[in-house]
Amino acid sequence: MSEHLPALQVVIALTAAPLVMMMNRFPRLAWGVTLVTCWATLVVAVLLLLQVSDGSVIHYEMGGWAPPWGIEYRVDGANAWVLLIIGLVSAVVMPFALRSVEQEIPADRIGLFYSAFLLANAGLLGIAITNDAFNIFVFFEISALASYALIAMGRDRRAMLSSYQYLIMGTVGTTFLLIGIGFLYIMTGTLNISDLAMRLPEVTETRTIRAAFAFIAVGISLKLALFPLHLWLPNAYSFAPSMVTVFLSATATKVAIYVLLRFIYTAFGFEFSFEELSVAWVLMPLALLGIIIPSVIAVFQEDVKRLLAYSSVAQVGYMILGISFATALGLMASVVHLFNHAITKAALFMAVGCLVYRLGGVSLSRIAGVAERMPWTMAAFVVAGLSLIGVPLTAGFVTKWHLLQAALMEGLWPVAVVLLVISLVATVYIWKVVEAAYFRPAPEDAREIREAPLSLLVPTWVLTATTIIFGVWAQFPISAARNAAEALLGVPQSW
Amino acid sequence: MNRYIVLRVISSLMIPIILIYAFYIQFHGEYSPGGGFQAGIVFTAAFVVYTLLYGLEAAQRAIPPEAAHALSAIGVLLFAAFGFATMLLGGNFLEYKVLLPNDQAGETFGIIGIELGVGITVAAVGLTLFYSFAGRRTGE
Amino acid sequence: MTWFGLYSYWIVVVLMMVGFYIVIAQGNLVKKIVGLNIFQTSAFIFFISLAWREDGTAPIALPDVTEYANPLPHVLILTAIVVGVALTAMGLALVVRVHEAYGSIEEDDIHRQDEQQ
Amino acid sequence: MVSDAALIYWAMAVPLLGMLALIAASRWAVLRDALVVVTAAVMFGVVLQLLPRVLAGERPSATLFELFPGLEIAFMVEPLGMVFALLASGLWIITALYAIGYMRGAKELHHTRFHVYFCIALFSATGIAFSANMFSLFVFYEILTLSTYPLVAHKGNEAAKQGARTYLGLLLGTSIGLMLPALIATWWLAGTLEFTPGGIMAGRVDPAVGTILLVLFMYGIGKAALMPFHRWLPSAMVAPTPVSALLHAVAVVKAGVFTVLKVTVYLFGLDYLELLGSTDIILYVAVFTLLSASLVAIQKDNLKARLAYSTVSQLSYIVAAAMLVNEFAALGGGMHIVMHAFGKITLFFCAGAIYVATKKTEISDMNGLGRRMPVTFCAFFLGALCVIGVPPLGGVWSKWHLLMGAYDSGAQLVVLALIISTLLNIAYLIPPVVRAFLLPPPKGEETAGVREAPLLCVVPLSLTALGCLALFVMAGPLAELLRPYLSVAGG
Repeated sequence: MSEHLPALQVVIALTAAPLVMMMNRFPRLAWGVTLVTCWATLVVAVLLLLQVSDGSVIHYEMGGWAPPWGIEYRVDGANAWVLLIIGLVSAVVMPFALRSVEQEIPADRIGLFYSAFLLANAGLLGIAITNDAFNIFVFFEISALASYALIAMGRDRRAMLSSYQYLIMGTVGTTFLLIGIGFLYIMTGTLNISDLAMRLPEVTETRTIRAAFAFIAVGISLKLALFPLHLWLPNAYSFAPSMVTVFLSATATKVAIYVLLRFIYTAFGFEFSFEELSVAWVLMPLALLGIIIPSVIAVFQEDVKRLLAYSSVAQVGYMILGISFATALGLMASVVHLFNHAITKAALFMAVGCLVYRLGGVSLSRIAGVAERMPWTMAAFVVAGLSLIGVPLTAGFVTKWHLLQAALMEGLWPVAVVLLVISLVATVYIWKVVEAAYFRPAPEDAREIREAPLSLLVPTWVLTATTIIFGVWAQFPISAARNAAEALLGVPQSW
Repeated sequence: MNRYIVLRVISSLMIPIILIYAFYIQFHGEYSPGGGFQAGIVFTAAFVVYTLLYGLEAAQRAIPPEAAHALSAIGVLLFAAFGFATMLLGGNFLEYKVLLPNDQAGETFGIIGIELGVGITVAAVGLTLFYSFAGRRTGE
Repeated sequence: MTWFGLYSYWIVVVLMMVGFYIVIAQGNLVKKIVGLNIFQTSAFIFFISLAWREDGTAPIALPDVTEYANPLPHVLILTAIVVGVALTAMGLALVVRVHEAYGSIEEDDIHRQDEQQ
Repeated sequence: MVSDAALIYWAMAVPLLGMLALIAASRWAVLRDALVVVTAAVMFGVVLQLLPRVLAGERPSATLFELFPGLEIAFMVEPLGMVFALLASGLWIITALYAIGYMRGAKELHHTRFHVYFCIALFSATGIAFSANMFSLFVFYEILTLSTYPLVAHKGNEAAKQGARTYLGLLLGTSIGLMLPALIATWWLAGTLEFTPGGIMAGRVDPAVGTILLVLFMYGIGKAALMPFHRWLPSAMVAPTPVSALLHAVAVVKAGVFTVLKVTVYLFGLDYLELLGSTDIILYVAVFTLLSASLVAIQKDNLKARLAYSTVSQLSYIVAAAMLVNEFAALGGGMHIVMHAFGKITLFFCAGAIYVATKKTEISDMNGLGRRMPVTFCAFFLGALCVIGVPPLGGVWSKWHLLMGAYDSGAQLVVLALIISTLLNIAYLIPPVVRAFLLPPPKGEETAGVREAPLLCVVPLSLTALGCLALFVMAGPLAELLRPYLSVAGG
C-alpha cells in the first residue's frame, strides 16, 4: 500500500467524516473513530516524511490521469513537513478533545462536530499535498467550511458572529485566489504547479501574470492572517470551542503560509517573485508591523484566549519576515517556525483549554490565583510560554536563533533589534497571565476548583514536552526544515 | 389546500416528471451534459415543490430528516468505496479502468458509481438544508 | 472595437466591484452574503468566458464537431459553484442563528449589544 | 576513579536530586530541613573532588548534547569556575543552616517551595561556573534568573511582587535585549562561542564591531549591576535574608561578575580588549558606579538596602578589574569574588539575625543593640572590615592587587577612586557597629542581658566571619589556584 500513501493521507479522513456523522447518536464511538483516523493520518504523514527525507519527491496521479490533465498529489520535503504538523497536532488534540468537547458541545451534536473536524483536517491535508492549483482552492473551501461550522459551535453567542466574519473574509480570500488561478490558467493552460513553474517564465513579462500574483498573494494573505488582513483571527480563535482553537491555531495559518511559499517559490519562482516584483519590500514592512502591533495589542488583552490569538498574528509575522529576507536561511527559519509555533501555540491553547474546562472562562480576573488549584496546567502554560518567548532550550529559541542569524546575514541590524524587543513584549504578555494565575489572590468561590482531568492534562503535557524536546534535540526540525527549504528553492544549499 | 386545486393537479403531474428527469441526468451523465450534482439538485427541487404544496410534515413523512442525514453520508461513502476498490485492485485512487476486465467498461462503471454517490449526497444535503431552514420557527 | 470585444470581462469587473462593495459597505448580514454571491459569480463568469472559443460548441463530444469550448474551466466552475452554494447555505445558517441570539441582523446593532454586556 | 564527566554531572545533579527528595519529604519539616543541609554538603563534597584535578592542571570537561552543529551545552572546569563553584556550594552549607533558622525564626511560609527554588538556583550557578561556552552559560544564567524570581517574591505581598517584577524585568530585559544579540553576533562573526584561552575574537572580529559587542555584553550581563542597570539589586532586597545573603551576595551577583571575567578573558582576550575603544569607557562606568553606589549607600537607612548598594559598588571593583587589562588587576578581580562573598554574606546574615531577633530593619533603630547581640555585631564588624579591606582580613588582598593593577596600568584616576571608595566604605559600614555598641538604646527598650537570634542563625554568621579571618592566611593557596587563569589573563 505504500505507493498509495499520498492518496490515503487525505482520503482516510475524508471517508471517516461521513462515517462519524452517522454515529451522531453515539458520541464516544464517534470520538473513537476520529481518534483512530487522526492517528492513522499521523502514521501516514510520518511515513511520507521518511520517504522524502533524502530529498526525493513522490508523485501520485489521482485516477491514473497524468498531469496536467489529472490532479496530481506531490510530496516533497516541504509539504511532508506541513503534513507532519497537521498529523501531529490532530493526533495529540484528539485525546484532549474527549472531555473538553463533551463539556462544550451539546451531546446530540458531538458526532457532527467530529465530522466537521475531520473534514477540516482532510481539507488542510489536501491543501498541503495537492499539486494542482485549483484543487488547492477546493480544499481551502472544504477546510474553511468545516472550520466555520466548528467555530460557530462555541458556547458564546459571539462565536456565531465571529464565524460569520471569518466566512466573509475567508470567502473573499479564496475568491481572490480563484481569480488569480484563472489568470494563470489563461496564460499557461495548466493548473499543475510543477507545470506552471515550467511555463510561467515565458510569460512573466505580461501584466496578466503580475495581476495573478497580486490576486493570489492577497487572497492567501487573508487566509494566513497577515497583518493588516488578520481581523477575523482574534475573534474566531477567542470564541471557538477550546479544541477547535487548539487545532486551527496550530494548523490553519501554517497551511496557508505553506501555500504562499508554494506559489512564491515553486510556481512563480524565486527570480520573478523577489527580483522582478521585489515582493520582499512589501512583505518585510507588513511582517514587521504585523509583529509589533499585534504584540502590543496582546499586552492589553484581558482574555487569555484573545491574548494568545493576537500573539498568533504576531507569530505569523515572524514567519513572513523569514520569507522576506529572500535567503535560504530566512526561508528555513520560517519553515522551522511553522512547526515550532504549531506545537508551542497548541500547547498553550491546550493549557487554556484545561482552564476553560474547570473555570468556564479565561479572563485574567477569572484565572486569578488558579495556579494553586491547577499547578500542572499552569506549569505547562509557563513552559510553553517560555517557548513562545524564545528562551533557550525551547523550540521557540531554535526559530529565533535562525531568524536572527538570517537578519544579521542580510545586515539588517534594526530588524534583529525589533525581534529581540518584541520577544520582551512577549515576555510581558505571558507574564501577565502567569502573574494573574500565580500571584493574585483567588476569589472566594474558587475553593471548588480542582486540577484538570488527566485526559486533558496528559496531551497538554505531551505537547509541552515536545516544545522542550525539539528545543534540545533541534537537529530533527532543523534538518527537516532544511530539506523543506531545499525542496522549495529547488536547489541544494550549503548550510 | 383545497383552494389551490389547479396547483395541486399540475404539480402532481410535474413532480414525477421532475424526478424522472433527475434520474435521466443522473444516469446519462457520462455521455451528455449532466451528472450527480445536477441530478441531485433537480431531485431536491421536486421535494421543495412537494413541500410547498403539502407542507413540511408530509415531505418529512416521505423522506425523514434522519434518512436524509444518513443518505448524505452514504453517498460520500459510496464514492469512497469506489476509490478504495480501485486502490485494492491495483490502480491509483479512482483509477476506474481496473474495476472491470475491459478498460472502457470499467471506466463507465466507475463513473456511474461515483456519480451515483455524488447524486445521493447532493440530493440528501440539499434536502437537509431545506428541512433545517424550513423547520425553523421564530422564537424557537 | 477591442474594448467592447472583451465585454464579458467588463461584466466580470463590474460584478466584482459591485459585489465587493456590498460586502464592505453593507451592515446587513444577509445583504453581505448577497454581495459575496455576486462577487463569487463574477469569478465564475470570468472562468467560463475564458473557456470560450470562436465558433466553438458546448464542450460535449459529438461526432462531427472539432471546435468546442475548453471543458476544463466548466468543470472547475461547476465545483466552485457547488462550493459557493455550500458557503451561502453556511452563511445563511449562521445569520439565522445570529438572528435568534441577538434578535437583529444589523452589524452595528449586534456590536452595540455585545458592548453593553 | 570517577570520570571527569561523571563528577561534573553529579555536581549539578545533586541539587536537583536533593530538590526531588525534599519535595517528597515536604510533610516532615525536620527531615526536609535535614535534607537541605545534606544536599548542600554532598554537593560541596562532589565539587571538592574536582579541585585536585584542576590543581594538577587538568581541565575536566563533558558535553551534554549538541543543539545544532557548533552550539552545544558543554562543561569545562577551569580555575575561575572552580573557585566560583567551590564558593557557591561551600557557602550553601552554611546558608542552608542559616536559612532553616531564619525561616522558622522569621515565621515565613512555604518552606518547601523556598528550598526547592534554592536548589534550582544552586544547580544553575554550578552550571554557570562549569560552562564551556557562552551559550551554555547563557542558558544557566537565564535559569538562575527565573529560579530566583520566586525567592525574591517569596513574601507574596505587593511590595515583594513589585520588587520581584523589577528584578525579573531588568535581568531578563538586559540578558535578552543586549546579551543575546551580542552572543548571536559573536557566534555569527567568530563562528564559535567556546571559552578559549586568549579569546576567540582576535583576528575574526573587527575591533570597531568588538567595541560595540563589549558594551552589549557588559550591559547585557545585568547581574554585574553596572549603572544604570543596577536597580534590580536593591529591589531584590524584599527577599528573605538567606536569599539576599547567598544569592545577592554570592551566587547571582557573583555569577554576573564571573560572567564578566569569563567574557573578557576567554571570549575577548585581554590583548584584543586593549584594542577596543570601549574598554576605557566601561572602566570609567565601573568607576562611576562604584563611587556613586557608595554615596547612595551612605544615605540608606535600611540596613539591607545599604548592603545592596554596597554590593553594587563592590561588583564594580571586579568589572573595573577586568577592564584594567593587566595581571594584577585580573588576579585582584578573581580574589575579590571570594573575599567580597565572605564579607558580604556575613553582613547579610547579621542583618537577618537582627531582623529575626528584633524585627528591626532600619539602622537608626539599632542604637545600643550591640549589648543585646554582641556575637552578631562582632561578626558584622569583621565582615565590614573584610569588605573595607583592612588587615588581618581577606579583603585586603584583593584590594591590594586591584590597586597595584590600577597603578601598573597608569590609571591614576582609578587608584584615586579606589582610595576614595574605601573611605566611603568605612563611612557606610562602620556606623551601624558604632551605633550598636556605643550609643545607648532608646528609652523603654532597656533589656537585661544577651538575647541573640536562634542558634541556627548565629552559628553560620560566626562561621563566615571566621572565614573572613581565615582568608587572610589562605590568600596564597587561592592565588595559586587562580594562577593558570592568570597566565591566560596576563597574556
